[in-house]
This record gives sequence, structure tokens and C-alpha cells, in this order.
Amino acid sequence: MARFTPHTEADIREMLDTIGVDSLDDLFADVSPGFEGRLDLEPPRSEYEALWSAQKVAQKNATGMPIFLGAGAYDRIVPAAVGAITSRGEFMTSYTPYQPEVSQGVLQSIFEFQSIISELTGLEISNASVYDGATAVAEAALMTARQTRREPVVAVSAGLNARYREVIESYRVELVELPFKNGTTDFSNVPADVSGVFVQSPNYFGIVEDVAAASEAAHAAGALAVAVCDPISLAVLESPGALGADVAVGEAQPLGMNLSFGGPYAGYMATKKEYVRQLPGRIAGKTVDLEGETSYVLTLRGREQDIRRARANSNICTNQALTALAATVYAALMGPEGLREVAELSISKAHYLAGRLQEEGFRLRYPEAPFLWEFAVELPDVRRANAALLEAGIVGGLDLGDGAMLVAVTEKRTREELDTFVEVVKNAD
Amino acid sequence: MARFTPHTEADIREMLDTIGVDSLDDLFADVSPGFEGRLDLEPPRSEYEALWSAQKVAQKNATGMPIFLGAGAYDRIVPAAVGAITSRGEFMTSYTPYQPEVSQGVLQSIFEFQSIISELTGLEISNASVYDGATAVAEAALMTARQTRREPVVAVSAGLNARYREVIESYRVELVELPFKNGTTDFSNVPADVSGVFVQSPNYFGIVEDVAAASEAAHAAGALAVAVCDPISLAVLESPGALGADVAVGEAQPLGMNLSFGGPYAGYMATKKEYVRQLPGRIAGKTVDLEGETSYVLTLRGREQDIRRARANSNICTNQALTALAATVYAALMGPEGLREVAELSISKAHYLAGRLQEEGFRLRYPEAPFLWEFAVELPDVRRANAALLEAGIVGGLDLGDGAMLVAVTEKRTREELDTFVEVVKNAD
Amino acid sequence: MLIKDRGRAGRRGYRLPEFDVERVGLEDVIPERHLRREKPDLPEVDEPAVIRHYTNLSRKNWGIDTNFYPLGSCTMKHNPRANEEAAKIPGFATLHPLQPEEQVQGALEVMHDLQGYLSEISGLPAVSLQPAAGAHGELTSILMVARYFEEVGDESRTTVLVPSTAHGTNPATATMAGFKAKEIGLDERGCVEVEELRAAVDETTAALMITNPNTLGVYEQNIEEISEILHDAGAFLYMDGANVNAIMGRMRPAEAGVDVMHFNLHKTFSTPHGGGGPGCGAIACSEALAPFRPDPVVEKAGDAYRLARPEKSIGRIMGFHGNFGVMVRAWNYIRMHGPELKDVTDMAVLNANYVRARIREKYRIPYDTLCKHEFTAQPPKGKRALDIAKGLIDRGFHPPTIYFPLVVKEAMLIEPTETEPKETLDAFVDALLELAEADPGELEEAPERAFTRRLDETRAARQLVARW
Amino acid sequence: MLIKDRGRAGRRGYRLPEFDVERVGLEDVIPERHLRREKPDLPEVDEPAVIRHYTNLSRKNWGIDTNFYPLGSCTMKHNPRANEEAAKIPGFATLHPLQPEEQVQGALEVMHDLQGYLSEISGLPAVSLQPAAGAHGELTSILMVARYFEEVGDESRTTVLVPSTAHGTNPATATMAGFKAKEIGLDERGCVEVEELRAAVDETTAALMITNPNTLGVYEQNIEEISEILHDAGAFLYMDGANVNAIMGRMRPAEAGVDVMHFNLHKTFSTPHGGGGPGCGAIACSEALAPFRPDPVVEKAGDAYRLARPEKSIGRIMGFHGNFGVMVRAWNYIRMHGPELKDVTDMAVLNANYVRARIREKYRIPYDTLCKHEFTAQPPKGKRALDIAKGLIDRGFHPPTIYFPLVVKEAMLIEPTETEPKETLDAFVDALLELAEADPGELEEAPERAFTRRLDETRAARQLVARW
Repeated sequence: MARFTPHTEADIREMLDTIGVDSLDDLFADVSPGFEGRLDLEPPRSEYEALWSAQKVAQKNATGMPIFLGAGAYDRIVPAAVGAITSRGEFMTSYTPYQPEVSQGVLQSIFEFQSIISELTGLEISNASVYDGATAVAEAALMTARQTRREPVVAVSAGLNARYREVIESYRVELVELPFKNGTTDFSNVPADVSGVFVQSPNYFGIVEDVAAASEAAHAAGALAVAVCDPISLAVLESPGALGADVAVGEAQPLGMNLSFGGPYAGYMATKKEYVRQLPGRIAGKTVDLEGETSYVLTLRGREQDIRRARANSNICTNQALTALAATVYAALMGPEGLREVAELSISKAHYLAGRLQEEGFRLRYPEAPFLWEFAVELPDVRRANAALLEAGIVGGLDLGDGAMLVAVTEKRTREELDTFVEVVKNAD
Repeated sequence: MARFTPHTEADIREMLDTIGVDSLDDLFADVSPGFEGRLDLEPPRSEYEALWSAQKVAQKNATGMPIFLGAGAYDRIVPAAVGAITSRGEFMTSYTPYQPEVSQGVLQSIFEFQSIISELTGLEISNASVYDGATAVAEAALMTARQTRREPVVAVSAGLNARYREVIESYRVELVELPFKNGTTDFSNVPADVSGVFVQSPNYFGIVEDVAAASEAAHAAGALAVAVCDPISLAVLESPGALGADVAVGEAQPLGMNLSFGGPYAGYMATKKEYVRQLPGRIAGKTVDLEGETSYVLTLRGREQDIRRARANSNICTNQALTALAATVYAALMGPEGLREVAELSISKAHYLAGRLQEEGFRLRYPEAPFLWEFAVELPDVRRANAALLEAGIVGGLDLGDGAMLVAVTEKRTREELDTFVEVVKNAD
Repeated sequence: MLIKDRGRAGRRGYRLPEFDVERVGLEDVIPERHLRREKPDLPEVDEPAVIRHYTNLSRKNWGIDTNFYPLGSCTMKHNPRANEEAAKIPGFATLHPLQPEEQVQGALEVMHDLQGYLSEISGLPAVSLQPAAGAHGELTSILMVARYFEEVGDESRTTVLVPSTAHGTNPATATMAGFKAKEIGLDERGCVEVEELRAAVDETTAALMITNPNTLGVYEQNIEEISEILHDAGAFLYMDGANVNAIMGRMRPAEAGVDVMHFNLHKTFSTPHGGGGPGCGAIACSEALAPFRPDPVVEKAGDAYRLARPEKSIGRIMGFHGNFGVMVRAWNYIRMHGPELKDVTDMAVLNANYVRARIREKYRIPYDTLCKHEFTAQPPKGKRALDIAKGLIDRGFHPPTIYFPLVVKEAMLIEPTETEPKETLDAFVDALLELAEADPGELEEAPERAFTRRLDETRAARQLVARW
Repeated sequence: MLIKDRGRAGRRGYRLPEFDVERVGLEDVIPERHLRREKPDLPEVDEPAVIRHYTNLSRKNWGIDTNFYPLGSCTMKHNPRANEEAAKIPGFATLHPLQPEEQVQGALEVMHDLQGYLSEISGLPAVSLQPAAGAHGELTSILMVARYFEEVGDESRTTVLVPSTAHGTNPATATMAGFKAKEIGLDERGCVEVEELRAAVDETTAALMITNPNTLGVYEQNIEEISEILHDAGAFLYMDGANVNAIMGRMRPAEAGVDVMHFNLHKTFSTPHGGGGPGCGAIACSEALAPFRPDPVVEKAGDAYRLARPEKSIGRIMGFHGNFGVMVRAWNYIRMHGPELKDVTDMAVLNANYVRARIREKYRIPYDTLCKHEFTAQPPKGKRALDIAKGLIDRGFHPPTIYFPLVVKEAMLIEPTETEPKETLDAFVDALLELAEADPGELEEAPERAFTRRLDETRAARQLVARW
């Protein structure tokens, strides 16, 4: 019998009798076409053997080194307390809180997540999270179309993470290109018929963009302004809400999630109260129970697929409750000062590294543009530099393919690592 | 302010005012001699830095290799579910269940641990655990003296783990040596005035001893018979209770505890009901509450130090509740059949290895004696063999210092590892 | 109490490393107009408070770890702890998604293995692991269908058919992918009405989205005929794989003519549901649709694994490669089972049929036939599913899914899963039978032993408060 | 329900690897008379049942993670999760204790560091980490004292003095180490009565076991005079270090004349109490006693660490090197604090004094002076400490230690620890003040909101049932 099924032979016999069939095969009498073979899978491994072999497979990955890759996923500190909470069985093994009376833990934690996102973005309403930053961006694109009742066409620039752009397109939204010059986007000529205008800040190249200008341009065109923001940056940068954005979305991974080869992360989405009906995904709301006690419940369900079916505002069903909980615990541990310090440490270290590289004669791709913790540096041979870095036990930056390397520096990088980076890159030439 | 203290400056001020002192220093006005300096400790590390440096220190240890060391601590499988349970905050961060109304979880888990130990040992009463196997042995030695009202003098042989013998002596108990021949102890001439007779089975050399003979000899001398047993062995060997032992003690580490460089483990102790007053340590008992509901409570507290002080039967206070919980979860996962299979896998693999070594011409130290999963094999140069094994990525057996290596084989060892062991040892000569 | 209310200005829950480079003044590197003026109102709490707050929050929640949770269509099976160990291995957990392929061969091996396992289970030759959830897998599949017809230049395909029993995600997906969703009714057995389908299928049909077994728990016995109807019309058969736990090793969708389907790794392959996610909605498809899979998939070339963009890919649907941590768990689960996945299915179906057989005495089973891993029941006359659900809570059981599928009034969709012992099923049935007799007035008071009483859900919507 | 009662014959909770060598018949290798005849009656359960059973058991328990837990003399401070991470590092968790020294340099470095830290904190030059608990550290210390006198040939030392406030472990330890325990009374401040001590000390005195601050929470202000009295008589001053959380960085026992002491790593250095253990009762001692420390200690020779047996060691007191996993946690904690351990002490003492100052209004404080990290209170006249304790449970607070120290009637020993915020202390005080006014009859009914009502403890002892 299988690994996690409790029945004994006697149990099975008794149950088959109750059902009124003779054999397990009889339970599948209606299944046609039946599969008569045996699944061609490796024989069952015991837990110990499975985990031992998983360890061996994992050792084929290069980990345990300082990482200078970013571009949407950041090697940030994950406090030990985060995993201690998210591994609590009650959080980990529950599902969408359809029965609020026995799901207050998950519901309140979602409410807290929403609150944190609202505070960071300066917008009134956040949802319970979506799959990741890229799908949050794509859902926001669709949202602009629903709200404006326009065709889904959004204005973007090269400053928007190329991967996000691709997902928007996969979601059958048209992109209109805005000019991108000296590291920032020119919002002065937004076409009149777009449903949304997107601004990512810091953008793909780490540079702070003009969210206010984007918002104004969007509104002038009758479109919605969507800001795409790294949540850590919002500890130091003005909130998109305050700068006029209608929607803020982004990747919550920097808030306490492991890199985990790209997922699971969580996308966040926040908007103005007036647009809440077009916001996809779950929302937890505050209410009271029969006895007047404060409690929480999924609300505005009428927007969702399980109620509204073909007319739902999205097909999205699950959120990323557990990774959103990680973000919540992370934000609580850090607090406003801690988040700010994470940002400032990263900024200081990134500027130190950029300065050292410039001293060594390397040119930044956008030397005049204000950046936070990520920057593009031009190198004679990015591949060779990365190979040399790997040799020195360092995971180098992203090869932009055009003679520049996109380098991300987080609070985890030490001065020693930064100095080594410079030395290696210098000598790689 | 320190790392895990919540007070703000304002809190501190307000609290000092309530207390009626001006400063934190004033709270220590009565402390003489005061320490005016600053503790000469390294500056505080952030969590991330502390864990990062801990990783680096841990890398100086040789781990991740197959281990053939035993001699009281065994490299056995620890199911993933064990850690999932013992890391539950309610178990991990509670203390001795003095308040049973809010400690039923710990109390019932202790009751279950006791039950499992009673079942395995065939004895009526188990305590909640003591520090480790060695201290269980020493406490048992003291117990025999109290029960027989004799001086603490116990008869042991070379078959008793040398470390256990040392701890007995440190506890100010005298040892009387019994002859040890061909791998087993001769109990035919136990001195008449000893308080206890000890038999370890399987003994230090892995060999099954005659517990019944030891019991008879003890009783003939008016002494208590104490059996020292690896709990895994009790899945296949007759229980000490059934063989007449009055006390059974041992190391519970093989039941789901990490090797952890020697601790924390847990010692178990079980005895006949008539000797319960002399059993040291906590005991959880079953009772009912006011409403008649089954519940559990620490009982027979009159034996203990916090009630009986100088006349207590031991100074022991804490048990090893969390590691005892690990043993409980482990035993529940394995069940009687699983424990038996752990034993049989180990026995089969150990006999395979012993056979292969003998085929290669190596002699077992006690070729006629029945062993389970540990045996002493004579090698021309044990040090050289171990060095060669390490070279091959294997942690070899224990150098007995007399031309033999004590080799332990658990269910984790694969045939491939066993074959490699043989090849390496053969070629090391 | 909210975490924020446990805070005081100035408290900190985490200490960061000291600055080891010169601290850069924000205003020196960022134009002032970009800088934040007002501090976000986030909790200012210490670590002890965080741990206690969330530990106690968790204690106001049930999960599979605490209670039987027969939530129909969600497959709330036991989440083996080994899976968690596997996902936590640093070689997996700390890998950056953009590390070059030669640095991530182990991760790619996991993905490649898993693609192969899902292929074997479905009988379909091509797999994509990228979708993050079932609904996302549906969307991916239907986008692939759409792209296929674009590719072949067939502009007439504007409709996706959806049986009336379908999950709400199916019609919502169809809409989202740019199709009109059209509903198909049921026959008396609870299966897709074949003649209605036949009449509905025409040159505008892009696909039928079928769930099999369907959300009534009934196996779609005409699936081969259905696939023929669609294929004859040049349309595709998509299968919603929410219920794969009912068929592993017992049937392979490809052999029934399914062209594309999704899996819910968090349902069938035991990765935790996490209070609502993360999941993974991997898809499997035929050779015809394989070129349209999202970017990237994992290929093996010689001894090396690599990420590749399928030739006519619909493009990227996630930021990186999908929910890798979920894949690791499912991979580990499948490796612990191998061909015994068939036993998983057998036991899941046994459990559902056993509960069905036992509650039949007092509950109506609208389609009372052999069910698969779940079945739909109705409360006795005069009782509401909602009240039964709340009454179950007071008896220590998480309620089944209620009011779904929509085609059954007062529906209760019950899915016990294979990891529950007979005693639990018996206790659950006993509670249901007792509730069938309970006084309706009393039941309306339930739950009385939960963490709250019934909630004012209207107020939550009318006076929306979604943040502190 | 017990775990066993969740079982059925034949269920299994864990699958082991297959036999990859020939299966040996037990009867072929072990004489039949040694083989087990009757199967032990152990649980036969599946993993899902195990997880659910113990998860739910845990939910019937409080810990620091769930509730304020001001258990006097136990220092129930927050257990940082970083310590758990450190102990779980495979390079520590999977190390066999008998691996040769060259394979375990990292582990020995941890132990050597920790010895040094404890030495710095105590001011005492030598440390042993081997004792597994406070009581074990006491025993070790007194055994060292005994061995010292044996070594110098002084056979007259038969008595160990113990203040009346001492933990029960102190006199029990003295007895266990072969001494007569003799009690010394208190002065009006709650400190050791110096004149009584002076009169009691003679050539039979081996040591005084003092706790400082003592179990009333009072600092032993005459400790220097006390140590002189003992040293003049050739006896030793042992300090029970249960309360080191009150003095770190504020005083060093060595400078007060302490010769040997123990630490509770699980109290002072935040390793979890685990429902009663494991702990670590490391000791620190003077040069004179250092040669008697148990075997082994860690020494550094050049760049290498090694295990060594002190010259005149009392021998081994644990099977291996002590509770290494606990040491790793304490080591990590100290490395996260460094000299800020002083702040830990300051905040612990602040919290205790604050609670003392606030409850004074209605509770009697028998020795009402500045306390250190804990203090002893008595309920208002007519109330019992037990009832107050049970009333606290209904209000969500774990009770303090009650009926200890024995010298105070109806004692309540309250230790808030430094990791609790002012709000929690205030709520606790408010509850205490409310209970001071509560109707005694009602209080006897408490707790009503716990996991059980009050228990029949007499029955547990009279009709002993300690197993299934």
C-alpha cells in the first residue's frame, strides 16, 4: 500500500463490503479507457533514500556563494523567525479560508499583509497577493482595460523588466513603447488611447523613475497609471499613491522569501478604493461575529470566478497566502526603520561598488541617472568577467548581452566581497 | 539596547519612575562587588552574521559521509516528521509542566514516552527520561543502593560501555569487576554484598549477553539486576523485564535523535512497580479533572528534590522532555514492525559486512559470540585503515586501541558503502 | 489584536549588519522629489512579540495537521514532512533563477524529471511546469489553444465550451483568454450531455474544458466519444486536472483523447496548500500543442540540462521558471511513490465511496453512482448545507465544500482523500448523520466552539475595511 | 486519546529502505532464548495520524511562544529562532561524538569559544560544559570539591551548608555527593544570616552553596564577607547560577570570591526549555578546582583544538561531551549579544522591579527591597497562591512559581524576563490586582478556560497509572 495511506487490508475489505463492491478494481468499473499497465516510474524510494538523493541532486547546483544577480529577484536576508512561522502546520496545511470561523489565523494574516502593502504603496486597497510580480503586472494591465473600458493596450518602456513585458504580452495585452533615454522613460508622448501607463521604479536598470510624471501622463490620456515597485524601495522612495499612481504592483520576494530558483514568490497589487471592483484576487475584510467580536472574512467575493464565472474580473483563485505570510512576518520584524536600513545598506554598498568600479575605469551605462542598489556597468567582456568571478567563488551579475553587466548589491554583501568583485573584474580583462 | 528586549527609551523612563529610581544603575546599587568594566566579548553580531559565521565554523567538521562509528551513539534515520513536531513552539518553549491545566501536551507526551519505554523493556514503570544513557546507568547504580540499603557497589564487566563505567564511578559508586570472556560476561561468581549487577546487551562489543543469568545472579546475591539495553535491540531481543531484570536503562538516542556530537540525547529508566519510590526523575501519571476528563499530571513528586530536598532520591530536576518527545514520535512512526525492521536491516547489513571482512581474511575479535549490528574486527593497523577510509569519504569505526576496530552498521548503510569499506580496508594493508 | 497594535515607536524585531562601507546620504544620490516624506505605518515590534503573535494566530486556524478537512475539489491530503525537508535543502532554496545553466544543473534535473513523471502519468508527451496554480494552468492551456488557431490561421474559433459542473475558473479562463464561454448541460448520470455537446460543437469551437472525474465526483464515461466530437470539429479537449487524484494509474487522459490538461501539484502531489497558495498548475499536452508551451521548458541535451523556449511559445507567463519550491516537493512525493501512485488513487476513491455509502441513509446523493475521489451530497429536506457545515465545525470537522457545484442545490462536495483512516471517516459520517437529525434552530447557532461565531459577511462587503 | 489508540494492527508510519543485502534470519545469528517472544504494544499508526496527534497535543500546551510565562527561577525568556537554525546546521547536527579530533575542529571551536565566554562572564578561569542541567552542574561542582579534599587528604570535610532559600537541588546535590547538608537561616533582608553562617562554618565545612541573587530575588550583599568566612575555614564558595540573568556585566562571581558555579544555558542564554529539557549546566571554577573538572574539556594547542582530561578529573559525568546542541544555541546567542549581555540583565531587572512596584499595592512583598530579575510576593490575606495561579490561567497568563521558596508562606516567585514588553507586564499586573479582589469561592473554580479543570492529583499518586 502507498506511503501515507493508513488502511490495513482488513479496513479495505470492510469498506468495500459497505460500498457493496468486491474489489478495488470494481471501483473503477466506470473508467474508460482504463489504463491496464503499470506507471513507468522509478520504484518507490523510502523517505531517507529520497532525501539523500535530493541532497545529491542539489549539490549539482552552485550555491553558498555571494550573489550579484538581481533583475527581479534579490539575495536578501531572510530572518530565521520567518520560516519558524510559515512552517506552523496550521498555516501551512490549511486552504483558502472559506470557513472563517476556523480560519481566523490565515484571514487576519492576509489582512495584515494587505495593510502592509497599503502602507508601503500609499494606496487604499491591497489584495491578498497573486502569483508573482510578473503576473501582478499582467493582471494590472488587464485591470486598466476593464476600468477604462478600453482595449488592453499599455504604454511601457525598456525600463520595465523585460520578463514583465513578456508576461503582459502573453496575457494578450498590447504594448506601446515609450522612449527610454539615459536610463529613464520619457512620458511626454503617451498615446491617447492606451488603457494604462506603466512605470517601474527603480526600473530594470536600478534607476529611480519619475512616477509623478507617468501618473500625470496617464491621467491626461484617460488611462490608469500603474507603478511597479520593489517593496524595499518604498521604505525610502515616495509611495506611488502619493505620486498619483492608480495601481501599484510588484514582486514581494525581497520581503523575506528565499530565492528558490524563482519561486514561490508573491505578487502584490494595490489600488484606490474606487477601483476595488476591478482588482483581481482575494481580499480579506474586517467585520464582526454574532457576538460583536472583531473578525476577518474573504469579502467582495462577487468579483471572483467561483461566484461570477465567465464574468469574473480574473480567473485567479489561489493567492500566495504562505509566501504573503512570510512577507508579513518579515515586514513586522523589520518595521519601518529596519526596512529603511535594508534599503540604505543596499544603496550604500551598491554606490561603494559602483564608485570603486568607476575608479578602476569602468563606465556605468547610465552614469547620470539616480540608482538605488542595482546598476549596469560596461565591461570589455561580461562573460569573461563572470567566469572569473565564478572562479573566485562569486556569482556575478546579469549579462545584458550588450557589453554591460547588471549588478545588484544587497545588504548581505560585505565590503570584502565588493572589493574582491572589483579586483576580479579588473584582472579579468 | 539588546537584541530581544522590547523596551523603548520612553518605556524605560516610565518604568524607572514607577519603581522610584533614577537610572538603571540604581537598580544595581545593592550589587557589590560591582563590575565596572565592559565584558570582553566580541561585538554583537547580527543574526545574519552570526549564522553565516556559524556555517563557516560548521564547515570545519567532517560530515555528510557514511559513519561506521557506534559505541553508544548511532547514525540512524531520523524521520522528517520528528523535527516537525519537536520544533512546535508549544513543545519547544514550555517548561516542566508544573501547571497541568495548561501543559497537557507535554504531560501526555511524557506519559506516552513512559508507555513506550515500559513496553520495550517489559517493566511496569518508566520515568520521564534523564540526561543520557550514561547518567541513566549511574542513577540506576545509586538506585540499587537505596533499594537494597547497601553501600553503592555494583558488579560490572568489560562488556559495559567504558564510558558508562566511568560515569558510575564519578557518581561515587564502587565497581566490582566480573570476568569477561569470549565477548560475554561470566555472572557465575557475583560477590554477595553488591547492591546491583549490571548487564549490557548488546554489550559494548555488540554482543548479546545473558540477561537472565545476570538477573538470577543478582537476585541470589540479594542485589538488583540492571539491564542496559539499546532500545532498538528490544524490538528483537527479549525484554529485560521478561528476563528478570529489576531495572532497565539505556540511551534513547537511536530513537530519532540526531547525533549532534554527543547530545542532547535522553536516558531512559524503567523498573518494577515495587521500586518506583527509588526511581529518580519525573513521572507523569494519569488522572481525571474535576469534570472527570482523563488528564495527566506529574506525580509521586514526594520523591523529588524540590519537595524532599536533602532526602530526595536524586537531585535530578529537568528531564529531557523534548528529546524524549523525539523518541516518542519516532517510535510511533516506526511502530513495532518498523522498529523490528530497523533492527533486522542493521543486523543483516552488519552480518554481511562481517562476513565479507572474514572472507578477506580479517578475524573478528569474538568470532563465536552472537552480535547484532556492531562487532570488533582485528586489523593489522586500525589507524591506517581509518585514514584510508576517511580518504575514501567514510568515517571508519572506533579504534579500540588493541588492534581491533569496533564497527557499527545501521540501516542507513548501503551495500555499496559496505563493499567500499571492505575494499578500502583490504587495500589499506 | 493586530501585529501593529503590539508595537511601540522605536521597537525593532531584527538587527541588521553594521555599515561596513560609508553610509550614503539618500539625498546625495536620489533627487529629493523622489524621496519618501511620510514613514509607512508598519508594526514596530520585537521578535518575541512577532513569534507570539503569529503563533497564536496560527492557533486560531485549522489545517490538515489539526483536523479532518474534506474540502471537495481541493484534495486536502497529508503534506509529508519529507517534502518540506527537500525544499529546504540550501542547494535548492538559495538558488537565484538567473544563474547560468551550468550552475543550476541540479535544479534543471528536478524539473526535467518532474516533466517526465507528469508526462507518464498523463500519457501526454510534453509538459510545462511554469503555471503557478490550477487556474493559471487553465489559462496557459487555453492561451496555447488560442495561439494554435492563430498559427494555423483559423480565425473562426471564438468559443470555449464548459460543462455546467465546471469550476468557476473554467469559464473565467475562457473569457480571460479572449473566448466566449458557452455552457453545456448534464445528462441524468451527471455527465456531459453528449447530444447537447454534439449540437453545440461547430467551426467556432476552440475547445471543451472538461473536468474528469467531474466536480460531482462522477467519471465522464463518454470522454472518448466527447474527444472524437471535438477532434472531428477540429477543436481541442482540455481537461481540468483538479481531480487527478482519482485516476492516477487507472486511466491516462491522453488515451481518452485529451489534448491538454493541467495538474495541481498542491492537490495531487501533496504540496501544502498554505492557506491558499502557493501552488503549481503544471500542464501536459499533445505534440500538436507542445510548440506553444510557455517559455521556458527544460530540455536535456546529452548529459546537460538547459532551459529552452518552445518554437511557437505563447511566451512567458511567470517572472521566472514557476514555483520551483513547489516542484521540488511534488518531485520528492512522486519519487517516494513511483507506480504506487495508483494505490493513492485507489484509496482516495475507496474513502469517498465509503463515506458516500454510509451517509446515503440520510443524505441525498443526486448522482448516486460509484463516485471517484469525491461526491456531491445534499442535506435532508429542510436543512441547509451552510448549517450542516457549521454544525460540523462544532464537532471538530472542517466542512466540505458547500454550494458547489452550482448544478446541485445545497450541494456539499465531500472529498476525504486517501490519507484519512477509516475511524476518522466513521466519526465524520456519525457527525453528519447526527446533524441530519439536529434541530434546525439549534444548528443556526453553530458554530459555538470555533474561534468566532458566525460572521457578518454583509458588513464586510458593505463597509469595506481591508487594512489597518 | 493516546497515540496508541489511533492505531490499527498493520499500519505503518514510516517506510524504510529495502534490504540490499541478504536478509539474515534472527534465529540464525542469535540463540533463540534471547529472542523476543511478545511484540511490544507500540502504536501502529500512519504519518498523517502522528502529525495530527502531536500537533493537537501541542495545542493543549502553553509555552513562551504562546503566553507570558513568568515562572520564577526558570528564566522563561524568548528563544531566538536563530539559535535553532544554528543547531540544525548539518555540520553540527550530524557529527558523531567519537569522530577523531581532526574531523571535529569546528565543534571543538564552538566549545572552546563558549568556555571562554562563560569564563569572561563569571570571571572564573576554567570552565566545563559537560553537565546536562543545572542540578547536574551543581553535582559536578560539589563532586569536584569532594575530590579536592580527597586529593589534599582532608577527611574532615563532611558538611555542605545550604541557605534556607536554596533550590531543592542544592541539598539534594550535597547528599548525592556524599555530604551532610546543613541549613543556614536568613536575615531580615532575606539574605544569608552571616553570624549564623560564621558560627556554622568549621573544619567539617566543605562548601556553602549560595544562590545569588537568591531565590527571593534578593542580592546577597554580604557575599564578599561570606566568601571570606568560607575561605578562612578552608572551604569553598559554590554559587548556584540559576539567576545569572540578573548579574551579567553587573558583577562577576569570581570577584566576590566564588570558587565554582554553574550556568543554566537554557535559562540565561535562551536555549529552549523543551517542556523540561534538555538543558546544559556548564560550570566555571577557580584555578584551584580546575584540575578536578570532568573529562573532557576543550583545549587549544596552536591552531588546533583538542579534547583533554583535566589532570585530577572527577571523571566523566556524561556519556560524551555534554549537550552539544544546547551549547551551539548558547554560543550563537552570546555571539549575537557580546557585551550587550549587560543590557539583557538590566532589562530583566527593570522588568522585575516594575512588576514588584506595581503589585505592591495589593500583594505582600516579604522582602520589599530592590529585587533583581525576580521577586517573591504573597497573596492578600485569605487568598491562596494556588488560587491566584489558577485565576491567572483563566486570564491568559502562565502562573509564576508558587510555594517556592519554602521560607515564604504562599510564595509566588515572579520572573518576567527581559523579553517581555511593558504592555504585557501591565496586563499581568492588572490581572493580579483584579485577582486580589476576586471572590475566593469563585477563584477555587479556576481555571475554567484552560485545557482541563483542576486535576485530582491525589488519585494520580494513589492509583499510579504511568503507562498505557
